[in-house]
Amino acid sequence: MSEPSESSVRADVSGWLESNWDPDLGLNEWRNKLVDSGWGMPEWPTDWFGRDFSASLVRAVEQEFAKQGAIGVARGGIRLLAAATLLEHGSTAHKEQFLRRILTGEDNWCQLFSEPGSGSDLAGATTRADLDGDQWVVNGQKLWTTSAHHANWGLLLARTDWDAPKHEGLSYFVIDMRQPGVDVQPLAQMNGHASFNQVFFDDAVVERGHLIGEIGKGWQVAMTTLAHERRRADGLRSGYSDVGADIERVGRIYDEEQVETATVMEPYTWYPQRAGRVDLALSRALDSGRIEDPTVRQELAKLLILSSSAEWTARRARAAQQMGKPQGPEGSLGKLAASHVARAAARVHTLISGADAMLAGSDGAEDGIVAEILLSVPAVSIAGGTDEIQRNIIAERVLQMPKETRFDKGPFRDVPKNVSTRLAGENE
Amino acid sequence: MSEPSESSVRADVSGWLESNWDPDLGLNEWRNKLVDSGWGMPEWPTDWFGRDFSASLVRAVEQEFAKQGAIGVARGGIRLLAAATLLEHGSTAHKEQFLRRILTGEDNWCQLFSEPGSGSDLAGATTRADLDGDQWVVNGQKLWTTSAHHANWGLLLARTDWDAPKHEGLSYFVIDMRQPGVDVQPLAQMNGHASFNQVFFDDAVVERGHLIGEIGKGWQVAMTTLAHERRRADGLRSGYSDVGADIERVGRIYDEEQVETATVMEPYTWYPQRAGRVDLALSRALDSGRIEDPTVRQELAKLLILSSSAEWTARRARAAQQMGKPQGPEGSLGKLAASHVARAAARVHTLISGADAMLAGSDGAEDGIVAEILLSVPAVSIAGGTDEIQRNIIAERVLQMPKETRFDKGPFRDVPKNVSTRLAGENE
Amino acid sequence: MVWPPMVSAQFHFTEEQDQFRDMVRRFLVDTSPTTEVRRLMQTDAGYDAAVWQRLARELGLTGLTIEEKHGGAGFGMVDVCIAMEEMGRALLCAPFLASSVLAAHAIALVASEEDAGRLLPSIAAGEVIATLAITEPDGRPGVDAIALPAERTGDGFVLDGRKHFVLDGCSADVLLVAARSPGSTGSDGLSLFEVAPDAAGVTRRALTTLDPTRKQASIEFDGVQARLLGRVDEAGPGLVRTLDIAAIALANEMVGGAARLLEDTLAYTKIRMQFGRSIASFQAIKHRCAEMLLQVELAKSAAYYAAEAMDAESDEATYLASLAKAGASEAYLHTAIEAIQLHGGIGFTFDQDTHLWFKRAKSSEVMFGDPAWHRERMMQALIVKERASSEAQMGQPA
Amino acid sequence: MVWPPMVSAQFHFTEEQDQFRDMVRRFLVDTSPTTEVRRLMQTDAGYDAAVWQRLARELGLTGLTIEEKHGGAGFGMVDVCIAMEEMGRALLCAPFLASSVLAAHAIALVASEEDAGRLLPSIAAGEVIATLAITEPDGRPGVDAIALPAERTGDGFVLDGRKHFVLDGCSADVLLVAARSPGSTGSDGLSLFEVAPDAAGVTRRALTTLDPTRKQASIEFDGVQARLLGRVDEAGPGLVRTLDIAAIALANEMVGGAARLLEDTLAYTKIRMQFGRSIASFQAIKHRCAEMLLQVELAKSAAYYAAEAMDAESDEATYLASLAKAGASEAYLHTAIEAIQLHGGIGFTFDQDTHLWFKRAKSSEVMFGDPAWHRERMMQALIVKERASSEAQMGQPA
Repeated sequence: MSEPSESSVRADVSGWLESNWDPDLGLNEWRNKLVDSGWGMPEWPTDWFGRDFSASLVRAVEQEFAKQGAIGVARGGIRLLAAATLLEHGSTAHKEQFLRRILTGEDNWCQLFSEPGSGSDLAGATTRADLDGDQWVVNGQKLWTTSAHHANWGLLLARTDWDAPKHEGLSYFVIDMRQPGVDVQPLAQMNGHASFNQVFFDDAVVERGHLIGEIGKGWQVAMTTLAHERRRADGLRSGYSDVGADIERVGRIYDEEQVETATVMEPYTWYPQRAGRVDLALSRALDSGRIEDPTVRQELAKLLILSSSAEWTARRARAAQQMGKPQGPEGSLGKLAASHVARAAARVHTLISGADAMLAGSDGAEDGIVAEILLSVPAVSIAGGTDEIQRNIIAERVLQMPKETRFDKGPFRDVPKNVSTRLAGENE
Repeated sequence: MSEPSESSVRADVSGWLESNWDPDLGLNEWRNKLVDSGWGMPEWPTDWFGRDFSASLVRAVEQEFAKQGAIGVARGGIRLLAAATLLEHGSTAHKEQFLRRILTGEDNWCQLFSEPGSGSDLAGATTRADLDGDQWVVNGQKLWTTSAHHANWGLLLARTDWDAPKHEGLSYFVIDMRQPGVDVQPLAQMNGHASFNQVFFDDAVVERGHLIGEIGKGWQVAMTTLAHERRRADGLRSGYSDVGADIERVGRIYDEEQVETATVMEPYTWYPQRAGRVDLALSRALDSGRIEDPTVRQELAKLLILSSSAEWTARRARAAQQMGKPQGPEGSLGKLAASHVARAAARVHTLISGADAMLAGSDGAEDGIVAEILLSVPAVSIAGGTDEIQRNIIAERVLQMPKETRFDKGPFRDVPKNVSTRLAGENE
Repeated sequence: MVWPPMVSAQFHFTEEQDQFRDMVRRFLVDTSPTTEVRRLMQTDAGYDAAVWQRLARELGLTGLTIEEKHGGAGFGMVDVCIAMEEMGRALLCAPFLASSVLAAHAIALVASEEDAGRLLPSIAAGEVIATLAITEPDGRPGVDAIALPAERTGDGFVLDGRKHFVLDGCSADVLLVAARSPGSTGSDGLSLFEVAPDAAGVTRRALTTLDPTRKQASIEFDGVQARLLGRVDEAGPGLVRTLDIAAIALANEMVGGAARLLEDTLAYTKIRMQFGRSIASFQAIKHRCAEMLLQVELAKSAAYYAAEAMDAESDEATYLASLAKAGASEAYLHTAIEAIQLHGGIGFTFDQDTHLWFKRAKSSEVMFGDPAWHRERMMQALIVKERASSEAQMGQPA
Repeated sequence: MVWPPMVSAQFHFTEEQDQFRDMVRRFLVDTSPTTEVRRLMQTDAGYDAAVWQRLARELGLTGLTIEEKHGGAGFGMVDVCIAMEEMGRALLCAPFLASSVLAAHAIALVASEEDAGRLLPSIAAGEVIATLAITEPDGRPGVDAIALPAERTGDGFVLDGRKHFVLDGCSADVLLVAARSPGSTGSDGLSLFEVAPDAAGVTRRALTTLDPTRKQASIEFDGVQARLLGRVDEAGPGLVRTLDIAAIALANEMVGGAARLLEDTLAYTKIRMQFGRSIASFQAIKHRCAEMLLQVELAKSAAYYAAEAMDAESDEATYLASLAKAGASEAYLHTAIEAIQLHGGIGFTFDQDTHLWFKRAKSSEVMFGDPAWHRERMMQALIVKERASSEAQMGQPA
């Protein structure tokens, strides 16, 4: 069956919106309509709330939504990674249970992969799931779990076989986060924020049917989740960001959406600061008069060269992607470039600040934002894959240099691993 | 037998010098006297031209020589490494044949360890020595051989067993450099100098008796040579450098010594430039007026901080050594620090030069010395053990971090190795 | 100013441009292997006349940006930069930068239509090699540093003084000389003159260059009669633009050289065995190569972007020219240093090719202004712009 | 100047100094574990009075360099620096830098013998905590930046203005305030005053600091009656020397912190397993640790050397103070950044201790002048010296 034409799709969706879209609806009511209509997730299969559309048609649909200021399905957090994973590896029962409420925003999800003992080495997870009668009993600890305190469901990677090699002893589950055996604790960061949680499992249970994929094949399922995560990070959803910019966003549904967005975005409030705030560096140098110092000009110029070049490199990567050209090396470099930019920005902010760099809070420059920059910058080169991992990836995948020798091939039981760190909040 | 007192030694040696030292003697005649007297190499065993003196008595002897301006035994090149190796591993016949002419300066030596295919990995040598009747037949190629064109004897590390593990298949020989099968070719460097040679062996022969140590134990013998080389590099032979500075050095023997020194030092003429000439950076900035540029001042200051700190670190290491304190980490860092200094110096010289950095020879700044700095600096971080090897050594020996996994343990025949590079001058 | 400045850039090459690049690369692989580079760098002229003719006839490179009416191809800056990048990869020894970039643009931007019609066709055809003499013995970059006086004598001009660092100055057939009316400063009072190299009072001397693959000359003008090109005292803006174009072209040449060095170094580390394994398998080497790639790709992005900005006649062209030049200088030198280092001792020998690019990198680093000068220049451009924009905002009704 | 400047330095510590270091280290291991650091950094005073008393009585640290006649130990700068290095390792929260270094030296170098006899014994005994207020809200380092006016009124002086960045300014019992006679500039016209914190017109406010382990205050002086210490207008040289001493002391504190961070990071990389091996076995990590060691040891050498130069009353002390401070700042920050990085995500948590040193490193980097300022200052000292020496040479008969 050939795809419909873009113009017919545009006509269909705008017609449907004209009949159905109403800013005074409740968010949940509207989204249920949307899910039923297939316009909310047109790239999804027709069996599951979608229309099996190609990317270009999806863009057309999104543009029509934007033109009318219509709100789409819920997208915040990791819900769409969960959905993509369930679509690929879940049973019909899983899809029936979870997909709709993912799109309506009624359910919130979190991703339970990372552990204190396995940072860069996700497959080294030691949280265990043991089958006991009709349920899996989970014990262990996860870390770096964004929004775990808002989630009612978690995507859990846990070890079910200790005698298999590392990657073959893991299984993948959906776990109910609102049960006594699950304890979510915020994790304070050195910059004073707490964007992540620790999650402790103490005889927590997963019902037998909530295994996703096969026992021992959890790593493959997790790879699906991670691939979608990477795609999201690389992807460019703009290109029509100015469409519908003149729509006045008034109505009950916008207010409800704003609350939802605020909750989802709360862990990320300090992210502009961790990126180094290059924008502020220039204006601070000008406003403070520090621009008169030739050393400040030299260092600022270095920063601007670096950050502009990084931005243009990202644009080159996107342009190539949009033209369907093969991915050049420029695509893999963004994360590493961001670390360099952030560190250089911190240096320049310090140089501009002088003694003021010793101050924070309301005493600090720019009402404490500069202090937050200085204390947040170290996160860029760690979070989401350390610089070391990025360099490995670039060397091995882009430059085709030899892979590191593996030291973790035998039964996982025998692989050297970290003694689990037991922090406050856990009862053994 | 207890050692004589320092004062009696001083009296003895100064008395002997008063009777024997004469600047109008020929260099060779004087050195033969010196060798027979035991005053030329007092740290050597009494059986072999020495007096078995401790380091402090040796220093006293040297000071008395310096006071009278008396010339010592030949020390240039690698002759003393050869002698130390022969003293430890050579037979009586070897010592009789070689030691005297080492000290008189009549024989010149070179060290044939490095190869094109085994740079940082000396034990990976593939030059072969095969026993054929009463002689060893040598084929292969050595590289980075200083003064090979002046040498009549060479210390040769060659492979005699290809089925043994890498370090166990090597043997150590003394080879006659003046034979048809040995071809010495100067090796041009990117800076225009030629401090080293390539040496090609094409059915060159070593007489059977010139094996040093046992067959297959060549690596252990080479370690002796290398240990003495390192000691010489670390050692501080000054502390009395001002003694005898006012002696007028006039006489036939001084002229002969000057010729000897010039020959030995010839490969090293560009070494001050490869070190970066920090001294010149400061004076050039002042003389050219570039010091008025705040950026030049900043960069120059960074260079001075680095180079002074490196110098003081070296002094700390020497002070600890002289006090008999355990070696601190500062001792291992000199080579690595020198690379940083040299690179920073090249940057500063470029900054001071501006467009003049494009010129060389008589058109170049400081009559071409600056161009020589810019083109010689890359040598510092490579020669005598690359920065990478230094960092490995510091990490593993000083910081006690785990050693690299070995990939070259089996029979050498099976170890992946470089195809020998065949350059001009070799006939297969 | 929007940050970072965004001209209407493509951020990619067109299919035609990709084909053009392929063509140039194939040609240079054939005609400029390092054996040829080594041969030519020993010669006085420093280039192969036959290859130059082929560049002109087969590829049309010599007149790449010269207008079609003057016999050129009428291409843009992006195309010049593609050519320069490929020439940087191949380390081509040829007067392209001097004649087809510097001189051709100076004429197009400064000279009268009549003079352009007289001079450009033979440059485009590769029959005449021209060069531009700007920098003087003090080595200071930029047009402000031009001090050589042009004295008006009756109906003509007389030049007295010395130009230094003149690219291909000894082999050029036409010398374009930037000179100053006595008493003027800055970019005012500058004029461009044409001088025949065999004119009375001209003495040319080859400079000994650190990079033997690019020839430079010192030229003395001793009461030399010179022919004015364009209007007297009004060459300043055209010369500034010419130097911006040259800086962008050079930046692209540099990223080409850097990319080639990285490729060659990667290839070497993969085959070079130490301790029973390829040195490319050592993590420290891998991580440094990853950083080299990052430096090279960042510098490429800036060099490409600046070329697009120049084609778009962007206000930011000066800013971006300096940004691209400073970025490429640091990236190229870093890559060259690392390339030698990762080749080990072999990399320091004359026989191994890395030093050829190292010397080009070192020399290009300071040509047309060193990185610190370009950083200062980009900041001055930015400050002027920022102050103008904040004044404009204050002047506007809220 | 001989290059690098060489004072009559030992380049090693004496046996007594080694013992002194051991004693301080043992004491601080007991009294300043990070649990204590975390407890104290949450308090207003920022130090433990009982530990301070023990520092005074058991170790005699509070009066370490105060002359014996004033109740101190009469030790030299090298000993202060040993103590500071150990305090930096342990991240001791205490007013040692404020009271025993800044204030004690300012009094010794500026005040009259009588005032010194009155003030120093209680500082030496740890009974009184004094501090020195120099820097003002604009944050500019050095004595030239002192602007706060001291107006003579009859028989006394009145201060009006604000001091910022006053170390332990809220908990100090005695405030020493550097002020300027109206109309003076540079290091002329400076005087040192004693002010009681509860004097009329004094308002103290704790500043919110990036590094919570070191407290700072902003102090307003509103028509405050102040007691002159030493001669009016002549405090300049003593204050310069005090700041040099403080910079050297801080440099030594910094290298202590850096060395500790390196040790802790090494220990962590050795036990931390990833991919079935300790991360210390990854070559990229090994090489970075080797570079960290190099940075730390180089900075140590400069910090030690500057301390010896100060004890030797070397002419180069100012030059060396700035050199040591700039070097230590860069090394400490680099080490702290690398330490967090090599701890991975754990290193960014509040629970893990690395950030405590990171914040100290960041704050110390700019305290008493940032690295760029100190580099400029050392170059100015060097230029003055070089010019004097070349003039002296020219004046000499050949």
